[in-house]
Amino acid sequence: MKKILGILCVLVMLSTSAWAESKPIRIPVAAAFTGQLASFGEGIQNGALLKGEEINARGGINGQKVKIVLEDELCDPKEAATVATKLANDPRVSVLVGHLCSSATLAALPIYRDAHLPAISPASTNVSIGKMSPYYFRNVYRDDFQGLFLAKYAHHIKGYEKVAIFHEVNDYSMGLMLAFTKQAKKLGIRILGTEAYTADTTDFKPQLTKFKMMKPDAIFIPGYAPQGTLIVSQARSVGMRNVDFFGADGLDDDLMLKNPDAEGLFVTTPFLPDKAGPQAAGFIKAYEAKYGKVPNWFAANTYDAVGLAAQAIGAVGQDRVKIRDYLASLNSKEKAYEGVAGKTYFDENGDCLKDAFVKKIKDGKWVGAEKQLR
Amino acid sequence: MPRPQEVNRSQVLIIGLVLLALMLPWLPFGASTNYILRVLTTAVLYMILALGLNIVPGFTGLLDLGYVGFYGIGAYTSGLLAIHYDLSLWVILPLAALNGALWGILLGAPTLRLTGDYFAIVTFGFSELVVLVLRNELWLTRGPMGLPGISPPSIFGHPLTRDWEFFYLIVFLLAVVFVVVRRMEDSRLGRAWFAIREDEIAAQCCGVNLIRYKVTAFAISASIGAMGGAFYAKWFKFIHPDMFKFWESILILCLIVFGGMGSIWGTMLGALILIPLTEILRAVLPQSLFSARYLIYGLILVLMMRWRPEGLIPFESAQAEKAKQTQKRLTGLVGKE
Amino acid sequence: MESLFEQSSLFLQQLVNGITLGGVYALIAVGYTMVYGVIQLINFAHGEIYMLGAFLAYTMVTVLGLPFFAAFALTLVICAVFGILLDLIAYRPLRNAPRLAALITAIGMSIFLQNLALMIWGSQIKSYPREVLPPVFSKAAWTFGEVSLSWLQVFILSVTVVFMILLHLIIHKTRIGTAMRAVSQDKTTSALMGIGVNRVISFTFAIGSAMGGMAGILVGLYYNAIFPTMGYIAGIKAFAAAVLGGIGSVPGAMLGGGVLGIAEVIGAGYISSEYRDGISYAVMIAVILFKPSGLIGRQIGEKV
Amino acid sequence: MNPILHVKDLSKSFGGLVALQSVDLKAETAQIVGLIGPNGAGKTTLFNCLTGLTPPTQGQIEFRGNPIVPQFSEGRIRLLKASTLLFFILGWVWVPLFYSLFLPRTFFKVELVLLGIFILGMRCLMVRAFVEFKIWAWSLMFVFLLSDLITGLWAMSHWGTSIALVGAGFPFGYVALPWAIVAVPFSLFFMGLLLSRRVRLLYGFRVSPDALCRMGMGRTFQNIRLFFNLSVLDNVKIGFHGQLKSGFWQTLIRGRSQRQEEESAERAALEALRFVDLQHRTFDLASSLAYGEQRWLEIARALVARPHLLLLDEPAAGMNPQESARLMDLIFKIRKMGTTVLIIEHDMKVMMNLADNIFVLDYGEMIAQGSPDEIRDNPRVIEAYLGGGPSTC
Repeated sequence: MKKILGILCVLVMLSTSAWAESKPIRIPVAAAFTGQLASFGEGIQNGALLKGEEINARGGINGQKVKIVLEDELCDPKEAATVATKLANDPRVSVLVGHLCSSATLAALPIYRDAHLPAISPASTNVSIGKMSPYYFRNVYRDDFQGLFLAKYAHHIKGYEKVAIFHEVNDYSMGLMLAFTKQAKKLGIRILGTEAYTADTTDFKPQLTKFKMMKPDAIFIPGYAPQGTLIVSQARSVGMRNVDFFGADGLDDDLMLKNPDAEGLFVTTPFLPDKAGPQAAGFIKAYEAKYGKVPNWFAANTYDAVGLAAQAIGAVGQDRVKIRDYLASLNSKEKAYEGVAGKTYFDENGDCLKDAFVKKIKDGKWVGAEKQLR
Repeated sequence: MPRPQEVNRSQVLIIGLVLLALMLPWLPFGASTNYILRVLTTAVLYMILALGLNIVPGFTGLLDLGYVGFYGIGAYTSGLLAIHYDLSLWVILPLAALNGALWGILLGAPTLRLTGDYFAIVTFGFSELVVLVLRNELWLTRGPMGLPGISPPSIFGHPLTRDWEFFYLIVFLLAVVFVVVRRMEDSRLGRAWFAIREDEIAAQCCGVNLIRYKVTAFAISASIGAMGGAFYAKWFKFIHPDMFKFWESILILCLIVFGGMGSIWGTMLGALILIPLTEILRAVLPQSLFSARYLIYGLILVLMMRWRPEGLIPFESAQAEKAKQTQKRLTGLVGKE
Repeated sequence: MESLFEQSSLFLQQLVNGITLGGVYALIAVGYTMVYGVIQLINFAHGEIYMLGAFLAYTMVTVLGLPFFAAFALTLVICAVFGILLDLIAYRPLRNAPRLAALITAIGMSIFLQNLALMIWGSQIKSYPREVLPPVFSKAAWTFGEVSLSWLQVFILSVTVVFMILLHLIIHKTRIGTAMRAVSQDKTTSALMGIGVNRVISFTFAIGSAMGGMAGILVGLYYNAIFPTMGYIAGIKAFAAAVLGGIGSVPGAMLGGGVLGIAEVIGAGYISSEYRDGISYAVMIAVILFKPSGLIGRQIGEKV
Repeated sequence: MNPILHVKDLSKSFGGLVALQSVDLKAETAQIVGLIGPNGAGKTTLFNCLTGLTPPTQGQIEFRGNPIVPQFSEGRIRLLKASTLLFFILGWVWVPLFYSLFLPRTFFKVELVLLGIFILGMRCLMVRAFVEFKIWAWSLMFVFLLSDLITGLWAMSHWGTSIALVGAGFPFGYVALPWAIVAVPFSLFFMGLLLSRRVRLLYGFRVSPDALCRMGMGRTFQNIRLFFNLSVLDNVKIGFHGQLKSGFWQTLIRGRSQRQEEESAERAALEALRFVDLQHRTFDLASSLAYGEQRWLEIARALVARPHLLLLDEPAAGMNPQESARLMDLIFKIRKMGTTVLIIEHDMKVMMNLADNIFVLDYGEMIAQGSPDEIRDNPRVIEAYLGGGPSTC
């Protein structure tokens, strides 16, 4: 009996001492790094690692090094919840950057709330997230804003009168679709039809054929790039030559560039390299030097989110509740965090107000649209 | 008075396991206790699900690929009841089980006269249709937006939030399901199922009404699955149609094939080994391989069928063990007389 | 009546799309139906062979730089070999085991292959580079008002029809075809009559898998998308097509594929695109419940 | 005295192959009846017809005075079905149609009326299938019942009870609450009616094997069909299944009656095992038994429910002479208990000593019948057995 007790004591000491000794500050980044949305995850990963390196190069946070820990949740709500539990119960973690998909975010949310762990999402745009937990923040705009913005852009700049919507059956896509439809009706754009597809389909021709007969000015695709590129090609192959396509930030992916049919497609994005402020120039340069490509908005937003987390830790130390209060206190333009993708400050729900930009594909490259909506 | 050696082994095992489970939250795992508890809660949940599924392919010998449909129905029943009516878990559980059983009967009554493969395919189609409905009927399920904000269960007005509380709750549920399944197995009902599994024609000629007992098995299995789903919704506080995809059915099937189809201890052992295995894989495998972890489950199914189709604890040995217990009991009776 | 004209041309276009889709389903369904006919096994892994076919051709075209039609032919051969291996490794040892065991093995094999492809090729959607394809594919072969039929569609349909006829001839006119029909009636008796049952089964798997692989390439071309999970849904739908036509019958697979393809496209176009996959499942369930022998299949009685 | 089993003019053909042709057979209580004939004579087919596994093409079987094959001629059954159809049409079509006449005319939109008529037509068409127990008809029936209820309730909530009561459903739901009130109990009643054996027979359903078993018919199989992965005791207990009553809830609660039932099953099983002298293997798995023992086990399983009629399909196959002798003893003992035994056997010696009455089948025809001595001297039997096969055709 004594022996067992002894072993247990040793175990306890070992386990507690192991935590205590760990020196670097851990900032976990939870998103999908593998799976269908891996190309989004890549931006997130790159942005986070770059910021981590930069912080460490400047001597860390108050002298302590930062360690970026990547947690893969495959955009699967169940995986997200397991990862969230792991993080919530890790005393070394005081703030995290995470979750890409809104469904993953919604699954993880209650766990962070119960563990009083503040989280900053660089990419979850679903409307309903904000109100659900005081511990959740995001430095990206919401779907309703984006949908509204797109409708205005389509009306005022592009002058579309008839638009068809082709959305995926998921939270992101449908949130956008609803917001867009609402605003479009106000502006007098005719929504000719709304069709849906699921993520595992590759045949979009029946719906596109239907659209073709309606003769829309443009088709709005509030989905992700893997399907977006297929939709565009198939639309061309069913004979839609003179129809424009536009989407939201889900289509903002280099995958679209490989598709010659996508020429002229425009999307909204929270970050535009050529329109970004002076502080972004260094980031873009460093990013290009390190990864050999232009950063996308996932990279920029994650870069900012990690920076924000680091700033919070630097200001109030590694205390979850204090960090949360600190983040919540950034509630006006004056107190905002100056990031590469603009100023970040939160409203009472932890949502942020940010500008959106429009970029389009020109000669196989993303470029900022000539006319932006102000 | 039972003498000490008459206490049978499985009773000792059960008592030991219950004690172990009760002690578990208080063992010194340091900061990772909650994580371990959460993984174990998942494992116990899958033990319940595996026990439920086991009734159909294990006891009755019909391959049911649509189990996750009932799991999803249970979860959404629970989630919707919790959100719209704010009912207590103790009201929700039986209602979810009832709803599961209802759908089980609706699906089972026309389909259970099909032969094995066709039955498997129809159940598969059913589970996919359930996911489609959950995904597209926005007015009811909010579709792909999922159902967030499900209130946690409470006991005597005390809401459960900590991981050990959920762990105790699920262990309690497992105990209930275990007792139910054990009683089913060791009764007229269970024997009729076994007879159908072994030989339908002979069973018929022994007076077993095939359809009735198959439907009963299906309904009970479905209601256990739905109950698991009900707990799941209350525990996760968020449910999403993607959580109830076909993979889950395969995973649960894999558990019972691995553990031993038809043996209660086997199915529980299968869940207890394979579910934590996922977490171990997460730690061991590199990121790029982790998303392909189902490869291992596929391999388990193939290899088990090839080399040990009866699983870790085979049905026969479970039956032989049961016969031995009966022998002990009967000779004990004879001795007393 | 311009709107009526538009409506009818829309319908015609959908019909063309549906028939092309149906042709592909028919090609996959043949694999299911032949294997089921011979060893009464739902070969769940068949959808995965279809996926592998698409990926193999993709790899050959992009990595090895083979010309398209060479890759096409080579893929058929590799898929056929793969089908034989699949039978040899997974199913043959279980020939006398309960049917449940073989079915579970098939499911396990399907999951294994799918995840293997995920490991090798990753989960991103791939597409055939345009440069390597014959440029004529993207041109319209026939245009009538708004309705158009591309050369690719013509290619898919003609390949389907040619191979179906070929298959029908193999089954009904050759020695091995006769042997296949004999084995599907009664394995033991056929063995006693001097038919090499295992050889016949291997042949069946080879043909079915080659067809599956070919369907994979065609679909990859048609939709410009190849990804590891493509075999799952397509496999199930093709199985539904096989059941609809009457499992065990090759013309049945053709008919079933066509009907299902049209039903799906029309359903997606006119009823609800959200429930598109549901249409196939519902058709499948309904057929199994109410007419298990399918449209032109024979009734399979249970032996007492 | 009524015969316990009376087969009249029974025929069975599989496609073109005639397996049984106008077979007549009678067995009295506590009689041992033998059934002999060369291979392929249709003996096992007859057994399958008797136990309800294969439906006969024609003819009647009466077991303990109850007909177990649809008892009327084709014409009578057709008449019955037609009258049911009429009844159904009245219920399924006339009532909703009648109520829909009260509707405000503005409700009648062409498509909706067409839809309504189409659905009503389907209802008419499915009646026959329903009576014939087709699955699709039953599923549709369920859907209709549900839709009747829902549309009725919907109409009530939408237009208020009074309008709904005069049948406001037609254009939208084509039926309304009053119809639901009539239809549901009526349909439930009819469904219940169809579940009773007599009514089912009336409508041309055969009695299922399990029901026959519960009526007191036990059988063994030519190729042994045991529950191999279960213990010997459980095998026999399953044979006692029809004698027990406890269902799901009783099993769950494990009340006294359930425990008593289990004990009675155990007692009966042990007794049956003792009867066939297998008590030393009670707790072994059936798969571990030797071939001969498996035959004994099958007999025990059939006997445990104390059947009125026991069908033994070649029980002595694979038994050595000592065992055959024991089998004969056993069968005499069974007869003494008042059970009728119908036995198929190849071993003529066994049969001659055993049977009170022998029937001889050849190519599906009953060629002879009588006491063992009569059969021994019957020239047709000798020809069938010795002259052999096809030449007699």
